[in-house]
Amino acid sequence: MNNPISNSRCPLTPSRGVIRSIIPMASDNTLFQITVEEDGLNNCMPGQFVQLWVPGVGESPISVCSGHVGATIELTVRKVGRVTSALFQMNEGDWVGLRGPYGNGFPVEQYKGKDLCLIAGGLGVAPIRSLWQYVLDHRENFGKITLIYGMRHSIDLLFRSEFKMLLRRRDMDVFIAAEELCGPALPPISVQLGRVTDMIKAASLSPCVEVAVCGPPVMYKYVINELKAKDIAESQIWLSLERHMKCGIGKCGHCFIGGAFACKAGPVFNLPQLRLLPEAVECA
Amino acid sequence: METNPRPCIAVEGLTGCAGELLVILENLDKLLPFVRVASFPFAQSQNDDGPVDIAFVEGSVSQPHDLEKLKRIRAKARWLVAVGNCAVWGCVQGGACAKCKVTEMLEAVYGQHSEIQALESKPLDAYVNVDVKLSGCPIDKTQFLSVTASLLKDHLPYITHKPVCLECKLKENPCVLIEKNLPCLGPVTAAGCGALCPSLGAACYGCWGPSQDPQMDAMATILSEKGYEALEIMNRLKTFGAPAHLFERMNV
Amino acid sequence: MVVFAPYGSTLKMSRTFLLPKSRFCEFFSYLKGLGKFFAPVRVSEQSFSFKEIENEGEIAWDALRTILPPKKFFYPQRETVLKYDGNEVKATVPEDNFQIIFGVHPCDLAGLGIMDTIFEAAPSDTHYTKRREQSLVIGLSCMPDKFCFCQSMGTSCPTKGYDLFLTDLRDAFFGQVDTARAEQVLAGCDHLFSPVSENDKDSYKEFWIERDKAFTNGFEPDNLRSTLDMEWDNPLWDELGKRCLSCGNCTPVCPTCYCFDLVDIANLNGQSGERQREWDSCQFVGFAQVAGDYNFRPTPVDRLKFWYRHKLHGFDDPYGFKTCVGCGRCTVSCPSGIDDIVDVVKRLQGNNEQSNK
Amino acid sequence: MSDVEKKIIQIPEITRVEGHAAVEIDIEDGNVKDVRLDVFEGTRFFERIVLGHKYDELAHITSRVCAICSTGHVLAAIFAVERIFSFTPTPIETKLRELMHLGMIIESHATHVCALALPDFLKTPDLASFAGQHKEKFLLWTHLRNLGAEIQTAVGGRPFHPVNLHVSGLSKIPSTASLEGVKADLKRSLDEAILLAELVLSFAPPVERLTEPYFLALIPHDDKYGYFGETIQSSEGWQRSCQEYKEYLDEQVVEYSHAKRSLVKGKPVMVGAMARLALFGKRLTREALNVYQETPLFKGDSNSIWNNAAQAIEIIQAIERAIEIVDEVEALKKEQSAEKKPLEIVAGSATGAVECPRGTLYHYYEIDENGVIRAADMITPSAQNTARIELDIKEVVSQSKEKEMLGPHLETLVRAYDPCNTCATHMVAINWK
Ligand SMILES: Cc1cc2nc3c(=O)[nH]c(=O)nc-3n(C[C@H](O)[C@H](O)[C@H](O)COP(=O)(O)OP(=O)(O)OC[C@H]3O[C@@H](n4cnc5c(N)ncnc54)[C@H](O)[C@@H]3O)c2cc1C
Ligand code: SF4
Ligand code: SF4
Ligand code: SF4
Repeated sequence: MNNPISNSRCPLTPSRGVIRSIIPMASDNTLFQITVEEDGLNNCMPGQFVQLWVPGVGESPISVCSGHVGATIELTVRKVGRVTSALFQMNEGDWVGLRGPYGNGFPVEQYKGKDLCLIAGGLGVAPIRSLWQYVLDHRENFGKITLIYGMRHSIDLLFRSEFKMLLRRRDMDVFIAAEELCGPALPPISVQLGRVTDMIKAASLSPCVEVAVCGPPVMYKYVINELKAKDIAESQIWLSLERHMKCGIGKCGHCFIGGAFACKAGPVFNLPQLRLLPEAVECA
Repeated sequence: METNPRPCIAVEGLTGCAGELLVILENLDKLLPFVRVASFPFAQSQNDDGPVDIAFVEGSVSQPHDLEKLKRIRAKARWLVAVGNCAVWGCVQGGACAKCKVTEMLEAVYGQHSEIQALESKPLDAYVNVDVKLSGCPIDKTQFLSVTASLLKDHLPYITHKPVCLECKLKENPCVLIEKNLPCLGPVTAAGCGALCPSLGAACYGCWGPSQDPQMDAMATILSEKGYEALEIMNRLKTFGAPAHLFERMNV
Repeated sequence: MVVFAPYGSTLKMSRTFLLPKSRFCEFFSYLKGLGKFFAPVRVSEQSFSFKEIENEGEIAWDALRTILPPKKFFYPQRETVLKYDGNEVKATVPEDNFQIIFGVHPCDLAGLGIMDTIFEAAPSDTHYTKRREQSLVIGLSCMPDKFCFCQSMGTSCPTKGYDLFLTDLRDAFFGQVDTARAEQVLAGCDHLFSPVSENDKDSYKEFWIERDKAFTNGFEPDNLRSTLDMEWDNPLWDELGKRCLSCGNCTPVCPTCYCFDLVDIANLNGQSGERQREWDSCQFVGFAQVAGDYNFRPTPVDRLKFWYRHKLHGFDDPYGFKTCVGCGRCTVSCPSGIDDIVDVVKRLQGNNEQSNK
Repeated sequence: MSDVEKKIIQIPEITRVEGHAAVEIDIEDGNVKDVRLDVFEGTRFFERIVLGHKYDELAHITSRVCAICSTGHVLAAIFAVERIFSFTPTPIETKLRELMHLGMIIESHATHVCALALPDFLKTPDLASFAGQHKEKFLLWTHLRNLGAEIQTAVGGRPFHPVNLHVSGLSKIPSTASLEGVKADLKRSLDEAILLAELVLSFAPPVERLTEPYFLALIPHDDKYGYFGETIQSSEGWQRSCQEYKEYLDEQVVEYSHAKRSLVKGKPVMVGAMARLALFGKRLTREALNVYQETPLFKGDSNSIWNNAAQAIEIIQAIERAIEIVDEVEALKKEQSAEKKPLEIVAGSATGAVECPRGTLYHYYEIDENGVIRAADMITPSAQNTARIELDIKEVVSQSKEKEMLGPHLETLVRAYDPCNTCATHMVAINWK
């Protein structure tokens, strides 16, 4: 009610969010649970992102990694630079600025009634998590679900306890792969040695599955090749793109690719859409 | 009133023109309410050598004495901030060292058996880990204050590495490289000064040091098409300490 | 302050009038009384700039392209978008300031139209629209020089972006009123105008026919998009990219380049500060760099190609138009001479005739 | 082992001076044997740095010798080059260069007098106590140095390392509005400058000087007090053109220091504000002269510590003269100016000299027919003063009873010379033929 941020009509002015809890995860990643004050932010859809503002430092686009709609959103953040480091210095109870939700998110309506394959590489697991949480909340609407998650070192596995639960579920297949096994083994999570692409090979995917992918840019080419080898149509392959983004509302131009703003028309595109955007992704 | 002790700063000079010390001294009235000046030999007699939160270091390492001092400062500072072109790039003395040997110059001045020692002038990061590099010759006061504001909060400061041309165009200056064929180095020089020289109708001579990923080869091509000779172009490009690796792509 | 009709409310039927040049002085003083008056003035041997003027003698009537286009009046080079102090965050609101932008040529009017589309798209940019709200844009006819190619881009006729357009008929200006706002403003100086005679109409038409013929620069626009797609790997790009300084001069000068950066500036007290936005350029190496040091456009070639495509292929989605209006600013502002759009397009089209510049 | 009592007084680093210097004094049996002013600022070889560069780069490069007197270095270099090219800038440009120089004098003197020298007398060893306990004096400094910075910014583009001064003139003549702004601030500051001078004069020197100094200064153009000239005047009565500086100044290298030092006919000399006042004090502007006439300096007391007061007086003069210059420039702007003669590059060599805050600065260059620098030499004021500082110290220590207690006073003494060690350590010997 008493929102100290006045004049919120300006789309570049954030609303406030209060950090409720800070949960360190593997290596430089931390989960922030933030209570939001603005209505729009309560309704984030899977794959959407927010602009998170640390006053005096700057803003960063961060995917909402929780699929449950509500007054608390979850963000997984990796410490890489100015804004993210400053965020890591904050405490529970501190406030940050939030704008959003932005982006189209995954086309969940279109996924309804279909098999789904979710593929995450590294920190790409954040938006994918919002998708699996959403899908599991509405489990009856979807067919077979396969979740593939790959990382460089097994020690970087994020959402460990959640994966423990997921692995136990009978209504989905979960593959976790690391290129290198290191750090303490964590039974009962079985991390296999290999790449995301190896897991795709191993998974049984029907050609009519809808695939949602998020990971580092270099990963996409290989994943696409592997999926196409399984006769999955390009229109069923959905990629979430990471781009430099300043505004999130299709004005600052940083995320512009080909003929579209990744923040508005994307960040989720399927392959035929991407083919119209030269240099969007190296897709063989 | 005060709960936390104020952050401590040190302001130290190695070999340079004292320009940054002067800029900092002249802006000290703005800083004093927020910091304790533990050490600033240029400006005060009572200096302590204890640990500091931020050490601003001016000048390049040009003699063993500088190096010892730098190592001492590194050991006591949480944030080591290289201020000024000398500390960040090596400035004119660094540019000169690229051309001739220090030992020869030394001998020429002080004779063969002099006790005086000199090192090839190098920026701080040739010897120690530098946390923040704020270039400028001298540093810009607004940039300095905003960098300090960030550091006082323990935030990594924002320092632009875009070229001077951006600031120049934002000021809507006629381009002196195009209109007067002056050897303007704005395209390869880091912004921060507010495009001072072109705003006065003069060529940027690169005092801020190189911008991020400067296109030295294209710059040289364009200047040579304007009639500047290769040697002169290289002299100009290297005057303010642009390091050799930036010229690797060049076929001049 | 007078309350003006909302901007953008175009008249159902445009109205015309004649302003004798002998009365321009009065016209100027009348407008100057309403707010700040900006017009092109000469700033160097070759360059002009829109600047606030005090008397009409300062207007550079021969100005074709100013260094920066008039977008700067609605979307300034650098502006504070919000301020914070402790717990409070406040969006800044542009000052109330009525401004008259005089002497905007058709290419720039088209450019403003494109900026409108971008900044007014939901969620609309309140800073931009507020300034647009407070302005009166007066267009002015021109004769092309060897760099103008608006004809090829389909922007040579003024269609939108102005409130009032003046065609220079030697002894008088032929005025066309397009918006309710202009109508309202002009009501106060109606006595300076005379009705348009048949003769005037003839001269008006003659002028525009003459102007159409005056273009010496341009290319065949029909296959522009397909040419670009087809020639995406043409070696010409490497040739140009090698000369590119990545200085970014081509973007601030472009009437349709809208990219910006947002930067926080903290105060020493650790409590307060502000957030500024500043024009940015896609030609800078960090523009498309993301975490992990992955850069989508690491080389000048990548960035130059990207820029050309955006200008000439334009928005596929969501707007579907090209974003070059043919003003020639980039051509004259590129220190390296690689932004000669006409020349590049012709070469891509396989037309290797020597350029006349 | 000898039974002579040996002692060394060391001041490992003199604080509050520009650059880095130390003093070491050997005392044997109560007698001062040796005094060494060791400048351990790193060497920067400016005479080598400029070689191979074009004449138009000189201003940018030489300004980096020293921030505080960058304008002086720039002007000395420009004067030398313009002499080689037989070029004269327009009268407006000449005036603006002088205005710029006065800006430097104000900024440099204010910073030296207030921030570096005064704390000794106010007994404030750190900045916080200076700013806290003597707020009005601290403000005096900030106001005056801001004024100097404002002038240099208006004319030169920034407070130091000017970007608007070039061989052949200025790239942009400052607007009337900015000059009038400067003038208004100058007028506002005159009283403060007088206040500062009176303040400095109220502190008695803590040490005494014994032998009379040997002063050198440029004879200013016209018959005004000023900083530009061609001919050197000595307190011994002789005059020489600055082109012949090598004949009267004898530069020496000493083993223990990075700075070279100059002697005149084997004698230490003193240059700077005190020298200028001693030789040309009668030419001061009105208010400055008023203050000067009431000082011990005027009566012939040549204690080096009074150099602080001399600088304060020069601030008053600079303010008064700067006001005049603004008016003169504005008057000249109204005149129809003649077409500027283009610069013609010719080979040759020449010396340019200016009076910097700390004394006479010489720049010598040889330029080839392409405008490339082939040889260079710089003689800085601090190099000229060093021998005199050592002599002063020797005298003071010899005379003193409690030698060990002298440390702080010696620092005060050295500081009064305002030695600029960044300047002093640029040197490279060039073998003349
Ligand atoms: C749609 C989207 C969703 C994202 N989701 C997440 C997430 O859930 N968790 C997470 O940790 N990270 C996420 N990122 C990446 C995150 O935005 C960047 O790591 C972050 O902006 C870096 O900011 P910084 O200030 O800490 O780094 P900086 O110090 O600014 O720079 C470090 C690196 O990050 C790049 N970078 C800086 N700003 C941006 C920006 N605005 N957009 C993209 N890259 C930038 C720089 O080019 C540089 O390479 C996402 C990015 C996008 C585009
Ligand atoms: S004048 Fe220099 S800095 Fe300005 S645009 Fe031209 S090249 Fe760039
Ligand atoms: S324009 Fe260039 S030379 Fe001039 S101040 Fe700026 S960076 Fe230095
Ligand atoms: S791309 Fe060039 S010619 Fe086209 S509108 Fe922009 S500046 Fe003008």
